[in-house]
Amino acid sequence: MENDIIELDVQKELVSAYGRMVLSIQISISAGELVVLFGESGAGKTTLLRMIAGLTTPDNGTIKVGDEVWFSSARGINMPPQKRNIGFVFQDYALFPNMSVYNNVAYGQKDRDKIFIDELLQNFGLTEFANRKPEKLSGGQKQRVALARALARKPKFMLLDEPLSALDAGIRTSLQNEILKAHSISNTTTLLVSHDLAEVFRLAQKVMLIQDGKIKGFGRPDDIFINNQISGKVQITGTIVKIETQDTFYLLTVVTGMNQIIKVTAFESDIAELTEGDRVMVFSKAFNPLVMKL
Amino acid sequence: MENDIIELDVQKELVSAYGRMVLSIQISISAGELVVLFGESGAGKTTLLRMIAGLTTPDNGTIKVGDEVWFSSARGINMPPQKRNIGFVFQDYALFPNMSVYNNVAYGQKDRDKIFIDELLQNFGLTEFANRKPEKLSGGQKQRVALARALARKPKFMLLDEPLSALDAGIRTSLQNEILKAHSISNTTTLLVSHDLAEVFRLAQKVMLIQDGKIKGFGRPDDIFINNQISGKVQITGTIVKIETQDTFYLLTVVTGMNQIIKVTAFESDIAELTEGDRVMVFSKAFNPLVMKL
Amino acid sequence: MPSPFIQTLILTGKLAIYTTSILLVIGLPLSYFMAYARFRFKPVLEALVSMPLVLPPSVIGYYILVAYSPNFWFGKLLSEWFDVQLAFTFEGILLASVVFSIPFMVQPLTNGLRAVPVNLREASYTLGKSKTTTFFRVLIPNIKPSLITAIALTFAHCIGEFGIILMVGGNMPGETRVASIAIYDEVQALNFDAANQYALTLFLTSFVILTLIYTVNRKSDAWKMI
Amino acid sequence: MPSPFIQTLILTGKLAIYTTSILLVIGLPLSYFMAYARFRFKPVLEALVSMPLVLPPSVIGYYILVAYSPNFWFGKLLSEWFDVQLAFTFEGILLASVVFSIPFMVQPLTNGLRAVPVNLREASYTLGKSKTTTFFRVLIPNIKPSLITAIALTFAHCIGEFGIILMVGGNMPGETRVASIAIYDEVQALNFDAANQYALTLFLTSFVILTLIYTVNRKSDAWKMI
Amino acid sequence: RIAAAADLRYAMDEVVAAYKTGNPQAILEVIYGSSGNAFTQISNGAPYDLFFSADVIYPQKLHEAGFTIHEPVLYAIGRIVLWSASVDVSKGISVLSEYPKARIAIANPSHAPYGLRAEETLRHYGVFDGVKPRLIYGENISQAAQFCLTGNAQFGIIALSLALSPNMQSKGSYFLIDDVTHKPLQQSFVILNRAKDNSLALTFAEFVSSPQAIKIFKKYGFVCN
Ligand SMILES: Nc1ncnc2c1ncn2[C@@H]1O[C@H](COP(=O)(O)OP(=O)(O)OP(=O)(O)O)[C@@H](O)[C@H]1O
Ligand SMILES: Nc1ncnc2c1ncn2[C@@H]1O[C@H](COP(=O)(O)OP(=O)(O)OP(=O)(O)O)[C@@H](O)[C@H]1O
Ligand SMILES: [Mg+2]
Ligand SMILES: [Mg+2]
Repeated sequence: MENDIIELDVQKELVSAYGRMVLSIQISISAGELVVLFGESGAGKTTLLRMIAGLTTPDNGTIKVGDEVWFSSARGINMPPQKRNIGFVFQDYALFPNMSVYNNVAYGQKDRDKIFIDELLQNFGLTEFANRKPEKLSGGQKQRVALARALARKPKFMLLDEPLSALDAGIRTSLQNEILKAHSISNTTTLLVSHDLAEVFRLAQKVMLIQDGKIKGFGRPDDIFINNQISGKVQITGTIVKIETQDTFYLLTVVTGMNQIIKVTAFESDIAELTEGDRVMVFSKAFNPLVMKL
Repeated sequence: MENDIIELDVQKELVSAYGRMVLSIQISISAGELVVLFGESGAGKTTLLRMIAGLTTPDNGTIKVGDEVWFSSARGINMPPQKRNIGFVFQDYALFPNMSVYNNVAYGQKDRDKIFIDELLQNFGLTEFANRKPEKLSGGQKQRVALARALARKPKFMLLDEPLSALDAGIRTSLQNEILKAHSISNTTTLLVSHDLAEVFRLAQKVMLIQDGKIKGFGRPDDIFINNQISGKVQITGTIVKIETQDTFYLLTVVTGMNQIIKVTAFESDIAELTEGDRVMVFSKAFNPLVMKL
Repeated sequence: MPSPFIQTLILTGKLAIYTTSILLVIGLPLSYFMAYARFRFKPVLEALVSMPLVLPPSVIGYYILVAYSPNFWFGKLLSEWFDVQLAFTFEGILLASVVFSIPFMVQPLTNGLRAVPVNLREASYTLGKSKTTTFFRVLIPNIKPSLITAIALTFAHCIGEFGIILMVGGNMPGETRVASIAIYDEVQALNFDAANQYALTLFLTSFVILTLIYTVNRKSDAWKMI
Repeated sequence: MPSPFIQTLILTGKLAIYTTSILLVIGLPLSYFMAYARFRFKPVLEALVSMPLVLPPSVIGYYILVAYSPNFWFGKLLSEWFDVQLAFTFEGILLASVVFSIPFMVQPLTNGLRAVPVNLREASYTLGKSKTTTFFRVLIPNIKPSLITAIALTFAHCIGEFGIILMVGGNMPGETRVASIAIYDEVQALNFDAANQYALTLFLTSFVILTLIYTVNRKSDAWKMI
Repeated sequence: RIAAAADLRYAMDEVVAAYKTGNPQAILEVIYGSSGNAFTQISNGAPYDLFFSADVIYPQKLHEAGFTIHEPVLYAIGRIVLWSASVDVSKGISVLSEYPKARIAIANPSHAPYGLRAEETLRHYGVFDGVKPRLIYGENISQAAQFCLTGNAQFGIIALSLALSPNMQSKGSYFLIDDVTHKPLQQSFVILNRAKDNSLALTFAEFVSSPQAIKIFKKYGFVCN
């Protein structure tokens, strides 16, 4: 439903890298929102999704979706996962080994909609593999099947645990579009785990920053990241991959982020302490770049 | 041995997204080199590593390491994986469910070296989990155990299949350092699969570009990528995440790659066809950035 | 009327097929329960299910015989309420055979179900499928080797079952005289040729059936978790 | 000298323990072979291994008896070369019991091994471990439920084994008179009290042992593939 | 339907055949087994009309428990023999001591009448304690015969009726044991309650004591009077 606000208030004790850690989350998520969970390995992201899905039982707390109570330790309610109308992409895929790719994707549908499945397979670059068993797929192909399987059901609530981590930039972008499309068409409330900041900006309406089991920030991505990290100027971190000598100056090649390569000129004095492989910040006080649509 | 050149010449038939595909690789890798395999999902990266490890048998060809023949279809030689003195990190981890984290890591060592293992666990942020069964670890923690397990054995030849894909930027950088350290200390020949271009630049001495089962490029990362993509000027692709109006102009926030945020000023005319979420290229004809070592 | 030889073989096959079918229906839910339910006395239930193996068949047969007799409440109930007497009838040996082949069906199935990775079940639940659907569409297809072992063991055991049937069935031609009893009879009569003939037929038929079953099974050999 | 009752029970326990131990040693490599080897006639081997279930124990017993006899090459060989006669000795019933309990050990183990994800083996190989090390340190610990089922079934089946031992053993007190034979004896002699006493002791002891085994097993319930 | 002791197998088949020549439409089904088994089954309601036991005790017990319509009737007396496939036994029991390692198969004396008689004979000759460790017990007399036939036991003390059966006759030699050395093997039968109104069962019971039937029993080594 459009106004099914999701209210989470859950606690669970876990062990983190620094000893015991209590995962404790209180938050409301508006219906139809796309929230990206961002946080260190072991912060509790998967556990949070599993609690929402009903696969892990919180030590105590409540989970409410609109008027429905999915979980309440006080009232002894724990709705089983199959009733929760969710889609879940597992970090380790969990494909059914006995079914072909097609049947894996079709499995969750209530009314078989062949056209939609064919379209999904097409968009996911899986058409050729429709009749294969998952065993014979590459890592990235498995991940795509897992995502397609969750989308095929058109659930009201999507829980995606690093659904794109095994994919290269090209297919990743196109699947990000699929997620956005699915989200906007049916207004599915979506929680997605990602480690990739660009992905966060590309997908998230809201970001939930999780650290050591607690929410450290919740809001629009630029509020969460930009205001913290950037103060109006361009500041780019990267690695020097090449230092070339020109007539009177040096030309540095700096690689930043995923695919970004910047050439920077530098003078003898700047270069003194730099060698290839150094991590550097590239910044500019007077910078007037232009943008061009791709 | 220092001069164990690895000579690969293998063929294997597979099914790709576009129908039948022959994975066909001819290459020599010098001893002690760190080569990153880069290519689309389904290109054949995992299969290539598996063939080198002896887990998948090529249809035909030879694999020679120095004077040793590991595989030769002509001569009927196929050395079993346990003889090949390799380390392998599986894309899906393949941790032993019956052993604690400590025992998983220690399993491969011939002579138990407790100090080294403790050090590894420490550097990998796993000390707290030493006595846990892998079942109770988060995805990223499992991946770290898998990498630590392969390193613990100090093999002569490392095969790493996306060993860092499930990790956030912070721990990722520190594990990249661990891989580099392991590589430089014992001069291990290393083949690593990665989807992350920054990682490629950070780690690779050589890049092997694989596309549809064929090598499309092999060389230093800047030769492979930079010369193709950049022509001397700064060119950064990214996504507009925010458009703010200032007095007479607009301020665009563009996110690029992993962690890079750039503010760009633009005028009414520039902005006409741009909206938030658009992919853009940021470039500058006159750009004089400065670098600062981090 | 077919020859006694054929009649005996048909009876044997009928008993084995009926027992296996009935046990499949009972065994699947029971194994599911044993594999996944968590309660304190589960080891006790598991031990109970294995009990038919521990007691010698002739002894079990004796106790069943007593239970069937009209002097015992169970037999009395049956004969008074339903006018059924189980001893020395096909239904009687079928019931005995079902009860005492339980471990052969349930043990392999339970083990198979336990070995299915938890997250396959979880994935099915998150796709909105009930436990029943998950059972038939995800679990069963993924334990095919165990299922086939269970069927093969149960079937084979029924064919070989002897002590119980001898006691409860009493060697009635066409009714309870299955091949194992017939062979025993012939051996007792020192008719070794007839015994060999039965044994050989039994051996060959079972051998062929089992080989076929295992050939089908072959495709679902070792599997990777995805 | 202990009472015949105790003596019989000790003998029964000894037979069950010896058989189980021997079968463990034989069954582990055999199951490994059956689980992973790929050859054309594997279904035939699998069917062969199940054969002892198909033939009635009394029949098998009879054929073993023939095989043990000095008129047959096997018995002749043993008696001429080693001066050993197997019929009516503990060693004789032990051998028979080992041969005909094979399916109980091998079937669960084979299934268990098949269910272990391939990449665990592969991971162990890439860590430089031999097949043997991999078997004992990776495979066996990960099929603990199957291993325990195999041991429990074999053990229980030995305790209940009757037809073969009746045929081959000749009911010698202290040598081949195990509990199942003793019970049968007492029932035949119409000593129902003594029979009940044996049956009850057997039942309770086995029940306790199996419950213990399954309690230990409990911890290694369902597991996730990592 | 007739339940009959295992040692009667050949004799009874012939008696039934003889009866059928006089009464072609009669349907008689004989089921052989150990007397003990038959007893247990009849006590628990097995659908038999007549029970031919190898002794008198089981029929007597059935009678006492009210399963029969009359007292047990003696129909034959069994004889035992020393039998061997490999050794000449014409010297009688004394050969047992010539082969000090050879095993001797008898039926289980704890419940098989033939076993008990064999034990009595051995005691009579004073060799019982000496041969006791070499005794092999068959579940019934037929199994004891199997032990000898397969050669696993060199000697056996078995029923004469079995020694005369086509399967054993040609395979070894026997020595008839004097019937004063043991108590008589009184084989009795009873008509069970179920046969009360079954004229076929009653007439067959009469036929068993007819000269024609006695002749057959005698042919198989039973003593009848
Ligand atoms: N066992 C198999 N049998 C046949 N084809 C296979 C098998 N495993 C993988 N393939 C196919 O071979 C191709 C290459 O697979 P591979 O796993 O090597 O890809 P990859 O480059 O590692 O991809 P990814 O980045 O997605 O992991 C894929 O199209 C895949 O479907
Ligand atoms: N079954 C479990 N029992 C107890 N602790 C667990 C269990 N599963 C995970 N944990 C611990 O809880 C913490 C959070 O795990 P979780 O899987 O939620 O992390 P995550 O944020 O998803 O990390 P990653 O990015 O590495 O996948 C980790 O420290 C982990 O070791
Ligand atoms: Mg996680
Ligand atoms: Mg791969």
